[in-house]
Amino acid sequence: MLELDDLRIHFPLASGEVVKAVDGVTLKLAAGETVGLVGESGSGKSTIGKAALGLIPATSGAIRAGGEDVVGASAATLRRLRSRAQIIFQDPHASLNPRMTISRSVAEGLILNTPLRGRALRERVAELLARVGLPEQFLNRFPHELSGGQKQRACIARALALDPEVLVLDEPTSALDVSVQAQILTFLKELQAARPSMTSLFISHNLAVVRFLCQRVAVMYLGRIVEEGPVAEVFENPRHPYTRALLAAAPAPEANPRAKGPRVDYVELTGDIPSPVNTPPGCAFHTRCPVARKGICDVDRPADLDVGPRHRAACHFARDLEAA
Amino acid sequence: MSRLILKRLALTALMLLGLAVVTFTVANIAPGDPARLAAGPDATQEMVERIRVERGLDQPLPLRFAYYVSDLLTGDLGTSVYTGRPVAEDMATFLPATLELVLFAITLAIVFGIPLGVAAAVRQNKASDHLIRLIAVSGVALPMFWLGLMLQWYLALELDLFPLRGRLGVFSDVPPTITGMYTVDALLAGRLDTFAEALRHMLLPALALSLPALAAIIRVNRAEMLEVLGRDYVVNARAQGIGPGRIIGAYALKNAILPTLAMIGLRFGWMLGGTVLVEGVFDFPGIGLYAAKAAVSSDFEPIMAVTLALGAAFMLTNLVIDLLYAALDPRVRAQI
Amino acid sequence: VEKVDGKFWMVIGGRQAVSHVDPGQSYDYAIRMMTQALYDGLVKYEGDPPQVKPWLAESWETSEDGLTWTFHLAQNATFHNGDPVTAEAVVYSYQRVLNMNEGVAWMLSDVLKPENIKAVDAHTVEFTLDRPYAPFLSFLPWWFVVNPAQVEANVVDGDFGKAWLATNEAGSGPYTLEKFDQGTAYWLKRNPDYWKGFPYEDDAMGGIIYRLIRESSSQRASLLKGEADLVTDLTPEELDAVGARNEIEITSTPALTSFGFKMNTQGQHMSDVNLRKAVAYAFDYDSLIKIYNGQAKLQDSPFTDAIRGHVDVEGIPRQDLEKAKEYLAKSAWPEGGITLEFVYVQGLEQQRQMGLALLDSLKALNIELEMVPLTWPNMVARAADPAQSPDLMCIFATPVSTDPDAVAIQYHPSSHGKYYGSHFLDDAELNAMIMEARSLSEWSEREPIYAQIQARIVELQPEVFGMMRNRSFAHRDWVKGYADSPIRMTGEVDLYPLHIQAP
Amino acid sequence: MTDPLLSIRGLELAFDTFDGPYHAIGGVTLDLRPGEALGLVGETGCGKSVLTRAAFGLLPSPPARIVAGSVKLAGRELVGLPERDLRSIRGAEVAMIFQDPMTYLNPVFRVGTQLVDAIRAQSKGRIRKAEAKDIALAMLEKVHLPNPERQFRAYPHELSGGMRQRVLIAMALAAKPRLLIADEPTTALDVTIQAQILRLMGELVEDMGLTMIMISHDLGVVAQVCSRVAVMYAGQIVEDAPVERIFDAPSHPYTRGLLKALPHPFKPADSLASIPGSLPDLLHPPTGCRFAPRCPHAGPACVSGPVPFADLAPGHRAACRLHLEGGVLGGTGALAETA
Amino acid sequence: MSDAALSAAPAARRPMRFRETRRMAATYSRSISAMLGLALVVLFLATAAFGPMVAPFPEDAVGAVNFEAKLLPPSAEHPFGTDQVGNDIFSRVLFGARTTLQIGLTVTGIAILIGVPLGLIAGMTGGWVAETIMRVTDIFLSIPGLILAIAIVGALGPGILNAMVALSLVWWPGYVRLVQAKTLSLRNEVYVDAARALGAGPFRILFVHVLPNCLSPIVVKASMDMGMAILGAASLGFLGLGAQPPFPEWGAMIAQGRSYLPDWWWCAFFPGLAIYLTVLGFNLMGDGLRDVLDPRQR
Ligand SMILES: Nc1ncnc2c1ncn2[C@@H]1O[C@H](COP(=O)(O)OP(=O)(O)OP(=O)(O)O)[C@@H](O)[C@H]1O
Ligand SMILES: Nc1ncnc2c1ncn2[C@@H]1O[C@H](COP(=O)(O)OP(=O)(O)OP(=O)(O)O)[C@@H](O)[C@H]1O
Ligand SMILES: [Mg+2]
Ligand SMILES: [Mg+2]
Ligand code: NI
Repeated sequence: MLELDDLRIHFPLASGEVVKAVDGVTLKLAAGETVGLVGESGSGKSTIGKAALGLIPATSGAIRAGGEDVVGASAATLRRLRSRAQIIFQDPHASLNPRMTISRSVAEGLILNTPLRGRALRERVAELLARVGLPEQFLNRFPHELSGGQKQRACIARALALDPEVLVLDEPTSALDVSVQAQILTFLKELQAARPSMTSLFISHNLAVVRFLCQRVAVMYLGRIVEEGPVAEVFENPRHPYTRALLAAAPAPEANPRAKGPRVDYVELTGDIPSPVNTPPGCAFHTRCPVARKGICDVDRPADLDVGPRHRAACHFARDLEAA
Repeated sequence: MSRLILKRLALTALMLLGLAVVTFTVANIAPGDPARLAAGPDATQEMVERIRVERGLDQPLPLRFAYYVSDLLTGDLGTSVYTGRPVAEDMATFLPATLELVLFAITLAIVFGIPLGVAAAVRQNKASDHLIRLIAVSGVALPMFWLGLMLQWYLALELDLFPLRGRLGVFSDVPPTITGMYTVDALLAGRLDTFAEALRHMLLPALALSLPALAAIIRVNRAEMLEVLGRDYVVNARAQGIGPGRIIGAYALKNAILPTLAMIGLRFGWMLGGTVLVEGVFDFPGIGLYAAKAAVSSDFEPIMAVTLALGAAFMLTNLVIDLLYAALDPRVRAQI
Repeated sequence: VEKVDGKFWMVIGGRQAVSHVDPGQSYDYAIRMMTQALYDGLVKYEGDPPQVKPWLAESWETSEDGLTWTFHLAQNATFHNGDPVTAEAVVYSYQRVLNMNEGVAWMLSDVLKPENIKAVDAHTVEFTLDRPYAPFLSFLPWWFVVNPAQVEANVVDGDFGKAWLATNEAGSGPYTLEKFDQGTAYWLKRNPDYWKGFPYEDDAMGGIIYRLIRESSSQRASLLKGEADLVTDLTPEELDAVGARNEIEITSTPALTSFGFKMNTQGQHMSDVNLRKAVAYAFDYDSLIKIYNGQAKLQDSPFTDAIRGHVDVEGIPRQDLEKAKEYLAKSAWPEGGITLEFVYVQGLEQQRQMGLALLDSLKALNIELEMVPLTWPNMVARAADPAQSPDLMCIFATPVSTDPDAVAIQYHPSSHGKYYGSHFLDDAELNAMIMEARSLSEWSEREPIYAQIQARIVELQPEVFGMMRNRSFAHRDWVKGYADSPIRMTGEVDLYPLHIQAP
Repeated sequence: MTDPLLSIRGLELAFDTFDGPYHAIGGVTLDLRPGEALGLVGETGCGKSVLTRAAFGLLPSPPARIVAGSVKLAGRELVGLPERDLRSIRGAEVAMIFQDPMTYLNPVFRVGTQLVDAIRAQSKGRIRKAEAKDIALAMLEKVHLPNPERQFRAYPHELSGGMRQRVLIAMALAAKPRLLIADEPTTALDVTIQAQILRLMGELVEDMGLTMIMISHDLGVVAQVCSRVAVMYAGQIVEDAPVERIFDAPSHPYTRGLLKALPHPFKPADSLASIPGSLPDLLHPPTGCRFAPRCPHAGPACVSGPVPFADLAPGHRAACRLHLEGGVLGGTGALAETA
Repeated sequence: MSDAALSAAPAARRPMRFRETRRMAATYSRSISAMLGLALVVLFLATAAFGPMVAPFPEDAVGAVNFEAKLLPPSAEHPFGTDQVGNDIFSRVLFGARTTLQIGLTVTGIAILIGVPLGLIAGMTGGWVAETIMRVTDIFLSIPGLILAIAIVGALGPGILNAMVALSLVWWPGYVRLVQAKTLSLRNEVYVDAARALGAGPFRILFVHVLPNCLSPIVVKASMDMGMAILGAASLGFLGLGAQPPFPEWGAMIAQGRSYLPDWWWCAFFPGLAIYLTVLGFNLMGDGLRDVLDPRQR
């Protein structure tokens, strides 16, 4: 349903340098699947999400969403795409026009893409909002009169208005409190059940949330996917040192943090993420990697290695790490 | 760094060319006949025609613009009908006076504006804050020519505290011209009395001229200080136990001064424009008075020259401001 | 006033900058005031009524046919650098101006060829005119003699020494140029060795500073504070106010200047003589006097009082609404209902007030007035073309000589295109009379013709004849020797006799 | 038992707003003994930051106003203390580090300058510049900042987020304060960096014997560093217990709800329980238990008046009527049924 | 769907929108200076509207002369005294309000009409069009406005119409800057991305999402600019380049009254006071509006 093929997205800067936000990403989402995309800040997750909807032009590669070719698409194709693929952003407050009522914002997509008007439109909007748990009384409120969770529900209603086949969720809960996050996550889970054919790309840096919601997960580092596979597989048996470090760092609500996961002995990382302007040569992770070897990792860009059923990792030593 | 300055200078030159287009267009929409104007009231028709040909006024407009620009580059700014002298000479006489006045005025505005702004911010909503803000709003709203007149008549004539007009007393010797700025020249010549006198002459016009800038500086500085004082790094500094003197005087001020600096640059330009009003009131022989007189005499070459000169001065000021910005703010410096 | 090295320096506060001090280039009152002090002419105007007095020339005679004029120069006259003033210098100076064809050249250029000026001997100059020209002598006071040696030494690229003479002098006059501080002050040092001496005994007079004070209120303040000793161009109210003070004297003498609202006799409205008359009878003339607080006198002829041959013309219009309406009824707009354009000099407060007075008066005729202030150069430009010249135009006109021809010629087509010719009057009868009168040299023959001319002009009503404004100056009481002459330009003062008596 | 280092008693604080007083803190009582690391958790806006700032006079007043209560640091009353005295306490005795390391360093001053300034201020000027620099460098070393000499001369924007947080920690600890308040020190950081910082803090607590309050809304973060956890809700502390008991025997319905709402990275669950409803309007705070409107067990008694704490175990107390009225719910009771 | 409890919203505060307006009004009215500004502006508008009706000597404002009554000091009959042609200054000041209002409205109006569309275009399009607009704007902004205005009036000839044209010509670049900057930042707002994802075209984004959110700063700037334009027009009038007689314009009245200082101080004093109070009013009001509409800005 959503396919990225060797996607590259580069942003030229005023100084003449180039930010390689996405640098050769291949990812295929089957219909009905929810795939998590995790990685540190700046690794290019949002850029992929926006590019999938044609909101950012791709530098090279291909994107197919809902059966449409997004890269280099005509205006008409893009318009068709709008009703097939939708996106929900991280900050619900910023993604609603402060001067529009909630119902007006939710109606936007319907006005633009359907002939619904007047009473019918109003009823449809009310129905949509009711479905995400916002009763009548919120219809004519302005965004700042709603709580964060309520706003995010409105955003979800807006995205669902057009019955999209593909839904990109860009950290939909990271601006929310845990209790509100739980509400939204629950709702999304129910949505999965209610609409089994909908494909979702779930962007997050919260591993726990990904584990809860996704069937598959892809781990990004500096514009590249370093590991990808079924959620349980990747969490229980990670094959890339970066994934391991990420899992080791994930705080778990446990009294004894040492007892949190099956694999506690992963090395924690030192140092900072390199700038995406001058990505290190070879494996982008080698500057922080505990197992990196000179002459290999800083020279050769690792290829994807299959390490299990539908499980791949881009590390020269992915197969060796299995034992660990 | 120097590459940046060069780039900016090139941009400034380009902007000046654009400005020349604007002024040239403005001057040539004038309904009058420039040859006729230049010839003077008693001139015969032949004299007018001769001047027309001499000045190339019979040529098509684009060609004339080309001539105008090439003349500009050789420093020939034309001749003023009103003073009968080459504009370049007039400018050389009047520009230093104006620069001196405006520099003095902006100094006044800065020296008083920043502390007042800080004081108002620190004492937010206290009586002194209200008083300072009243000064600030009035400064913007008072017509400076009117204020100048009132100051002149009250302080200079009624109370006889200041000289009425001009740059120096009648019998004071003009200091030997080096920069053309009397105060500077007087200091260079070691003549303190002349220096003091020149300063006294500038005080009232500078006061009238600086009030709007003072007001603007107070407002911006106050707002910035208020904002900065609420910033996290100030909270952190306080949490570290650093005293209010250092927090206000260094930690907050250095951050707040940056937007104020931009405002100062803007105001410097406006002040240059304001001299048109204030120099007339105080009969201060500068470029503003020159422009005002030229304007009421439809004397275009001086106006064009003044516009270009002020534009150039303004752009250079902004360049300096940007460099100051870089000097004060390491983030900006990093981008250079 | 200030004592510098034991001598008094007098400060004159004037409004007009001195753009240069070259007697050959353009002139205005400030330039003339300076050149008059730095240079000598063959003759000089003095007194009231103004008379042409011998100066460098001690005597002169005219040939029978009125074509040749011979001048005998004073023997003792010297330039400031010590060179004697010779006939050669006079020839050089006149030829320079005629060849440059700038400034005062227009006064003589159509009757005098440069090659017809000859030095007969060291102290005799001879001018041969192309045709008899009675007013010839009356123009000579504005022609000054420069030192050829100094000028020639400073000629650059055949510029007649213009650049150098702009800020330097090469004269023989009572003052030398001490300092030329453009836009601020101009210092004239008294030349104690002036060949003609001074009309006062006192040797304490050091010099005169002409200080630029651009606003009348500042001028007045400077006078009150003693920063200036003599000021020009005060408003009538200011004159009254300062005159009330003991330490200040004001002088107010009639000027040669005439004033009128020139009407465009070739324009859409004003070509109708009845409308012109209607406007002339509707105007409230007394307001002119009131505007000047009494320091003015109504004109009773197109010629002002100081012009030779002036007569009071009977029937010159005064306000009479009955008559105004009668004339209006005869015009093309018997009901009024038109708007006339009234152009005046921007910033001249009195002209603005006159405009308001006219506007008020014309309401009685149901005529509206659109007041348009223009800069002087723009006004001059509009006055050059009958199609553009406005219905009414405020014009002060100061003739450069007291000869009646200087005024009469303003109503002749040869003046069309000049600001004072903005009425575009073209009357065959009048034209003939003007041409005849200027070619005669006997005053007794000319006089009756000029009386007729004045009457004819009034009849044609090319303008609303206004008033003669007094020339008014205010000075501190220690300023002595002030002598006015109506011939001088608006703010011009004869510096020669001025001196200071120790306060 | 040792005397508490910090003792807060019945602290009430309100912000005067346009709509009336906003009761951000409603009667907080809390003791902190030397050497303890207390985690303060709760949802956004529950008053964690306000509580800690109010205690040391760091809130702008107006609008903030302490309505009642006392704050004692080592026996010394802080409420009502003039700003001068508070200043001498801040930095020297109580140090703070904050959430967003990006904004808590002054962008136009060098890191070193700010460190030296802080160290000298903390010593009340007794330390000379050169000495302060030595201390600063030593501290930077201690927080494992690579290449301290160079970073000392750097401007904040030249440092990464993690490095900046290390600088801030160094700044806070330079004067060896008795109490460190860390207000969400890792929220703005990436997980891998967060892990580094948390480890550093755990290390410092152990090595230096620090007493610390760490604010977070992430129970997982608190679990890694703290020995004791206080849960806040709507301006009040609802439960206060050793860290193991919070996870093993959560007693307040709110704490339980919070734990049920958290997904776990290694223990996949099919569903999460969320707490219905939303925060009470603190302009008009409910009388009695502030959680009552959202509580599945609330009865009429809950809203009738203030709820006192019930001691459930040594060092474990919760403010809920369920535990007062005979411990009906005891262990996991009613909430489990609804889950 | 899951929990009905989700819908338990915070106790609905009733008419939400109205409450917001009330809050703004209350915030505004709590500021003494903002209220003073409002009062001055209302007074000024009332003067412009009704001044001519209450003026004791209405004919004096349209060019009557009365030399008998010239330069009389303030009295009961002439509260502000009379001028050099015997006109009642009070009446002229009252009439002047209308001239002034006309100038302020025209200049600000034209500037907005030119500046806002250009700013929107520059902000929305990018590329050489935007570059050209911004460079031209920069050129205009690089000269002190008054000087350029003087040059333009000098060229066109003095007069109130030309003065308004000149001021409008130098005023618009400020709006281009403001709107362009605002548009650029709004264009990158997440909600604009959301609208694009829903298929909104550039025009819809412009008119539905960008323009309405630009309005507050425009309103604030316009209210400040009313004052500034009035000041600019008065300056031109003072230089003799603005309104011409018998039009009563405050700046020109000061210029004429200037020669009569200090003995006849009232000629220059009262028109100046009128300018001051009017401009002060608009500035204070603008400040107040900014605090209400645009609290984050200065
Ligand atoms: N319009 C742009 N111009 C230049 N650089 C950009 C632009 N948009 C994104 N980037 C850069 O691309 C990189 C990837 O950004 P992106 O927003 O995709 O990261 P992310 O993984 O979503 O991070 P986060 O977790 O913080 O949301 C970053 O370094 C960012 O600075
Ligand atoms: N200056 C202030 N004026 C009015 N209300 C304030 C002010 N500062 C904070 N508040 C309010 O006090 C309450 C508590 O805020 P506080 O910052 O302590 O929350 P927090 O628990 O630290 O939340 P977070 O996890 O988001 O940091 C909030 O509802 C906030 O809106
Ligand atoms: Mg992102
Ligand atoms: Mg907080
Ligand atoms: Ni909001």
